[in-house]
Amino acid sequence: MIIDHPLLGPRDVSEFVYLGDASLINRPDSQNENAAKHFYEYLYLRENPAGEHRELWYHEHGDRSWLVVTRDTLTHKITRVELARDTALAAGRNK
Amino acid sequence: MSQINRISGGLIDRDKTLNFKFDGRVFEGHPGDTLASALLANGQRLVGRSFKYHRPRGIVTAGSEEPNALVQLRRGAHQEPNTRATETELFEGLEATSQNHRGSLKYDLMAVNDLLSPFLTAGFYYKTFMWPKGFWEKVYEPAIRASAGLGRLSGEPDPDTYDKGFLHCDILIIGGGAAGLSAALTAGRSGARVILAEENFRMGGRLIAETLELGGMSGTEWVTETLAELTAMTNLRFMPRTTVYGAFDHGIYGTLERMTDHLSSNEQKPRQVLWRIYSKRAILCAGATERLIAFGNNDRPGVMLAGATRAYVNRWAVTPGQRIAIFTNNNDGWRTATDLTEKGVEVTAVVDTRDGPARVTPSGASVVMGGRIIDTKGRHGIRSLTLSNGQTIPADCLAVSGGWNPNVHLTCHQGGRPVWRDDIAAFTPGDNLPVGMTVAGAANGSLGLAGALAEGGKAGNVATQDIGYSRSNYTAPKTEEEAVGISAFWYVKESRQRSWLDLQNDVTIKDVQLACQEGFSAVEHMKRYTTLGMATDQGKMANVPALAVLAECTNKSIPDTGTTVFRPPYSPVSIGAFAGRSRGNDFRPYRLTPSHDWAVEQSAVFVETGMWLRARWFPQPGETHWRQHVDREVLQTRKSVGVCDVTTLGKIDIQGRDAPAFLNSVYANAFGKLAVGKVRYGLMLREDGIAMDDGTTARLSEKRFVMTTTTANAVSVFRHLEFCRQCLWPGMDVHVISATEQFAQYSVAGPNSRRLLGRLVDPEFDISNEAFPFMACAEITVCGGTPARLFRISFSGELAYEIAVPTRYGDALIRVLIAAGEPFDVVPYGTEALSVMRIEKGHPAGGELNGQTTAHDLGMGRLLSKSTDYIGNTLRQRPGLNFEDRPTLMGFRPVDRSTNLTAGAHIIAKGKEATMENDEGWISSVASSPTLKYSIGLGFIKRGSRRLGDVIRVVNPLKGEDVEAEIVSPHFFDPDGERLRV
Amino acid sequence: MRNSGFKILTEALTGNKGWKANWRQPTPKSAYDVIIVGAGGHGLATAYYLAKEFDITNVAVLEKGWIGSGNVGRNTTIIRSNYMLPGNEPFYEWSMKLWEGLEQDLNYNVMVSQRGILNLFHNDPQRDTFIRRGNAMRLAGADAVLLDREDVQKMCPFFDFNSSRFPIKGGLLQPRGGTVRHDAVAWGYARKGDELGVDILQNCEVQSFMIEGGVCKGVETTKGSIKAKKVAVCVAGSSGRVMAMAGIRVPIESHVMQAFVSEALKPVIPGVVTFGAGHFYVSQSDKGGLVFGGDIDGYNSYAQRGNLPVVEDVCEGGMAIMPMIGRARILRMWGGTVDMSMDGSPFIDKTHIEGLYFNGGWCYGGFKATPASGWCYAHLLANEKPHEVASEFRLDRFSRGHIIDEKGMGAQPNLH
Amino acid sequence: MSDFMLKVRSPLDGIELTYGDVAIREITDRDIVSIAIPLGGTETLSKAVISAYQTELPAVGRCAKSHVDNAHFLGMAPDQYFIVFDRSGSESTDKITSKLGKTGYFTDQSDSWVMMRIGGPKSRTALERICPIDLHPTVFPEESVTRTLMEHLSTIILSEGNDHYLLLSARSSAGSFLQVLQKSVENVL
Repeated sequence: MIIDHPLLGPRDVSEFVYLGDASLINRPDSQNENAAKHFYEYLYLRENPAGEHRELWYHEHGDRSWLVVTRDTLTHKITRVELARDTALAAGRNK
Repeated sequence: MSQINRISGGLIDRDKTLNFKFDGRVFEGHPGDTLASALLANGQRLVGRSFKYHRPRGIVTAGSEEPNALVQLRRGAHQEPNTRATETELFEGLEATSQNHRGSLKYDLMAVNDLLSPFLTAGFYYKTFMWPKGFWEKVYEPAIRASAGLGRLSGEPDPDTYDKGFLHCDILIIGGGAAGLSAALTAGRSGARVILAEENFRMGGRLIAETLELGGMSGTEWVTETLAELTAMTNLRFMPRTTVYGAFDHGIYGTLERMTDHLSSNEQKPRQVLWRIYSKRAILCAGATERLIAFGNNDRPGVMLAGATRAYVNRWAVTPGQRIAIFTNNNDGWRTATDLTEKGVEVTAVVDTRDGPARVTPSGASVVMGGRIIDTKGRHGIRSLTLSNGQTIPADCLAVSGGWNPNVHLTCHQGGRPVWRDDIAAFTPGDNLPVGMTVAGAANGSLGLAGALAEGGKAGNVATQDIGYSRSNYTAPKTEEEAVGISAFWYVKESRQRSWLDLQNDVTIKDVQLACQEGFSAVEHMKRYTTLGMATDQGKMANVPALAVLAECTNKSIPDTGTTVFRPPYSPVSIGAFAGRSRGNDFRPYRLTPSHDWAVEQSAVFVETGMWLRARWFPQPGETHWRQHVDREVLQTRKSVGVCDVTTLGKIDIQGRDAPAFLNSVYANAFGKLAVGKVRYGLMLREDGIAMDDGTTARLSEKRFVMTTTTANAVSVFRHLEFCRQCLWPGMDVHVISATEQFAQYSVAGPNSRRLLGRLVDPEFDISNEAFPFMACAEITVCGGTPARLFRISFSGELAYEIAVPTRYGDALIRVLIAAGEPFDVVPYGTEALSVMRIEKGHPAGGELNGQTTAHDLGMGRLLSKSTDYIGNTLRQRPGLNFEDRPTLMGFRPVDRSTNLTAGAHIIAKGKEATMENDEGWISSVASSPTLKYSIGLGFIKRGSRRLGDVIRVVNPLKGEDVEAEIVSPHFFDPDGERLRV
Repeated sequence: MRNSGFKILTEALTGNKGWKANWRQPTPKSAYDVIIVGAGGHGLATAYYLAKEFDITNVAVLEKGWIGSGNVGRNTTIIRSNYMLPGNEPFYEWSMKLWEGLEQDLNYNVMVSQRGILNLFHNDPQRDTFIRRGNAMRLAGADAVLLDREDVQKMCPFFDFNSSRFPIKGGLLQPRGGTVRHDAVAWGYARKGDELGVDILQNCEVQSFMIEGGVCKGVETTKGSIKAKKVAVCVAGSSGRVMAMAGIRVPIESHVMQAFVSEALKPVIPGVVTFGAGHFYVSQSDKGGLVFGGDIDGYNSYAQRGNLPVVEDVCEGGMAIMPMIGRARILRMWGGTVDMSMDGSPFIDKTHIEGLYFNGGWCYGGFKATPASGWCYAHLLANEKPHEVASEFRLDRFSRGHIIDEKGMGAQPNLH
Repeated sequence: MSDFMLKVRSPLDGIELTYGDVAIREITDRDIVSIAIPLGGTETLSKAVISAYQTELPAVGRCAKSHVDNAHFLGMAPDQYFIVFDRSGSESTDKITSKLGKTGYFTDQSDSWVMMRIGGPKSRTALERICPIDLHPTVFPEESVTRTLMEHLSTIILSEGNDHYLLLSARSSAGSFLQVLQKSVENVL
């Protein structure tokens, strides 16, 4: 596979390390009264679609960026690649 | 007589003669020959034995689809099993032997299997060999295994080397035949970066195997002219002897280039190179593969594909026989007759399954329209054929044309399913092709030359325009088009003899019918039950006829019965090529510590820890056992001072305004208030609450920390920190960068460590106990101004320091430390002594931080930060991680001090049976403590902390050990840490 | 129809005309006591044990394609019970015991071949972990032997003992481990289940579950609606997709696992061998092919195909320990979808929907579990409570914190 | 004053090798400092760089050159640069601090890497065997820089133009990296 890095262009998948479902960005608030449930769902009940999947990849042998890659798990077609930091900021995770 | 079947013409170099050996006999051939063409030239028809029945077999094809002519190539450690004679380029001194026989090739003792064939039907083994129980493994299976397999591995390491590489192009053209060359012309003329890969050693495909004319030239002339233009292009890379074996995601093609396989000696150069080709577009011009018609005893040596016959005659100037008959269901058979006649080879008969008039009548030949061959005669090679009308035809070679299968293999590698075309009775590429791929020529079902030339040229133009190049001029040369005119005909029903579908695996029509009868009527069931298509040729010839037989059994059409999809590789690829250089010592890189050269000088013994090589111990003259090295290193360190290279620990430079907050969140214990100039132990959890890693983190300034990690987790912790920084808390001003390699770091431990360091540290820095107490850190200079970092931390339990200098001084520093330590009898110590001392101190390491233990399990519950949120804080509180019975870390020592504990042993209560129900824990690390003079262990035991002083059994059924041991504090040595603070 | 040597003999002499279809091709009934979704090894085994051990024969096994078309049809055929944790080891050891009697039980030779499985170790910490594991096996009644370097050298002289980057220090051997002819397992269970009255419905894809008031009452299929008192899902590889139809999220990711087979070679490898410093395991089939694999590709995928980095990594591992295979060629590579659970261990459990049961999450180790998984699932379906050796395979274990994590990798499926 | 002196050693002791027209040479006289941009501090840093080095900070994947200390700024990541410059007497980070003040977080990386230069007509052909990056001049022109994976080693590659490349690989595995390079050249000669 090739991941089209938003800053570096197309790069072989062997430069990357996979983590999984991009919703791992959305770490729950531990102060919430249902924190235990939220953390359980956050960590264990991940998206696993047969189709478009937003997922986290780390460019370990590249620029060390975490990326959010939108990839179809049936065809492996990649339609979008973003810097995870931007995604996280857009999701309001600025502290 | 030599080369009795050699005829005129051909693309061989008759000026040079090459000697080669087959089964010990010496033969001659010429450059340009394959092993197969040279064997045929010498009249050698019998070349191998089939897999199951050990039937005599000859050469059937002229390409990579060959099912029969598999030989053991070369000798000794270079021997290469299952090598296709049809693909093997002849070289001087080539040695080949035939495979799969006991006794000689001609008189194979295993041929008895053929007589037993009524019992050895498809799937017979599932129905028997079950009685008496236990006989399968002791009697039947070993017997079956003994006869398994075709070729033989040498059993020695492969002496050749392999390499890999990466190529990038706009357009990859797969196949250098008529379509591929035409595509290369248009693609190349546009200026795009083009790669043309051809499996054969000679470009041209069928053009150099046929006598077709194009543009007023012979095929060979046109190929030569075209190559002249193409080779002049700097934007085009030619790759003959190169098989594109797989289509992978996003335009990546797996490709094998055979670099030196065709040479007598490779002169130390890689034998093969495995390329990963990154392409924007690919044009598949892989041609087509001919198939047989099944009839009685159609597997005898001498039965050959008609197209292969022509290739041998035209390209290699070899006739496969002196009297050749032809069996066809399409016009190709007739072309064979014409070519043979033109070369003066006797054609004894043309048998066409179609009705209608004969197309030509070669002189002396019988022509039978609507004819059927029902049997062949000749044990080691055919002598005659029998027709359904009773006629017997003499022939020592039978050229069979059952139609052509487009080579759609690569179109299937990403889920594409071929579609059936009745007009050519074959599967052609479906939709769902690999992204960026188009197919042209015979591979696309355009079996004629004109179609191939036109489609190839067009495909090149379309692809270049697609990616932004301009169209180039191209007019396909004129050629005489001839329709295939196939009338599907799969097998001769009238045959009473066994009719082969899969020649290598010995699958016959009856096997397929029996599979169907037994309910294995799904294509995949049939294939798996009969093993059809699973031989080294992957059913390139057999799959479609078998599908036709199955369709008949199930009363369905071929497309309704199923299709046949292909998986990589297109043709088999050596495992060595996939491994490339990564074998032996080059399997993975070595990481060497800064003191490595020095340690080698000291005759240190090394140990692999991840990629690192670390000194394990430093033997001294007179010592005969490793325990002596380790005991000495430990005792001397505890007595005076020892030095150990600890560079391999991960070091991460952490800077930023929010660095304290960041550390507070990634560590389970509090870090926010760590003072500048201080170090603290840190425990990091995973989000699931399990301990992830530990280490110390020092605060060098307000905004700067340096974290250490374990050697094993340096990379994963760094990745985790980047995740936290970029994904979880992107609003924090914090940066991390690895500094593992930047510093050479040595532990200096023992009562004299301060005195030793005092000889190095520049005088303006006060390292007295008062000025530089336990857990202090500072940036200092040593040896007259060399910058260094000093940490007063201890893994050994002694007064100890870690000193770090930029790695360029690392080699010098170890030498200086040893020199400066001379008055104190300083000892270098290795990882083993390090481990003994940490176990004596009860510090957890890999055996304890194994990804399954919590802070509580490790006895560090009290360390956990109470006020803040940190990774793992929520889920660590789950009941399953906190129930009373969870094993916790304790120390163990044998009641009988002369006995030893074993890491990995389990803990059972006294008087209880050693079963899993009674299992109370395990020993995770052990050491023979030279300090305490007995064996000690760390381990996990249920309700550990409340069982201090209890005696339990440490059992090790693997070694038959059962030792009584006392549960003690894990801090065996200096439990109050007095030695640390002096 | 009993298989026997005599039967083969008489059939051979009469043109093999008397062999019958191994299973019927029934039309679906309108209702069954139990519907099993998925006719793979586990599903067919479940049906067989339901009928044989629990006298529940009004059973249908629904398969969207042909039986055995899932992971039982594409795996590296290894059986072993070399686990460490109490939640796992007794289960896998029991599975091993069932394998050992399976041929006689099914009257079908699935070629259980206990030639041993050898896990190599290359350093002391690895050895200690293997000792812990080997002892856990022995405590659970399984067999395990610790080999030193010399023992390994005797057994596999062709390993690279001299120039290897990570020298072989020894190995943990389970002599009873080995291989089984994988397709035959599906066929053997199907044949015998069919004989006991189980309906095997091929080309019958489940399209939805009939769930009314929190109770599952049957399934809608491409062959119409079929009612059932109990619906048992057993579709490893598609678990997420199928359970989503019931509105249930399972703690599973779908990953691609590749495997490889070489051209047929004369026998060289004694049993199953695994490399301890990389990703490679290998055995040799009865036909002579080296059957090998390594790690999963590592990203979510249902595409049933893998990519080159893993192919190369696996072959590097192979060449690292046995450089004699350099000139052997890979004949075929394929990728299957595997259920990777969050701790590397499976599930056999009820769901919160009454009448709906779940079996899945086998990661890449489902094949060896086939007999015990079938038995334990049948036990759960018949008795409404888990079998004692499968009592930890609960869907709620993550929320409770009762993780069964053999490798200590945590909630990261691609690392198990 | 200490009785001991610490001598400097470069990772490969300054090795120089020539194979036909391909040359491999270790560079030992350059320092490397990582510059991380404080959150929100891009502009401040950028200005400081312009004033001290008379050059603009490059984009990720590009290199910007300055005549001051013969410095090369390498765009390594969205918030990180490497500055590679001629070694002088002073400590590398002190040197950068003296130029840029506290406008960035500086980390000395001089000893973290082995720095190699490979040059000559066949150097790209040799790198084809190990480097997955397309090094064709139209794709990876002079002053392109990136990190990638070569034979299991994370390696930074900078195009110096005209079939010359600068390679940075981890110092601890410098010996293995040298072998990788040598083998690549030998295999294509």
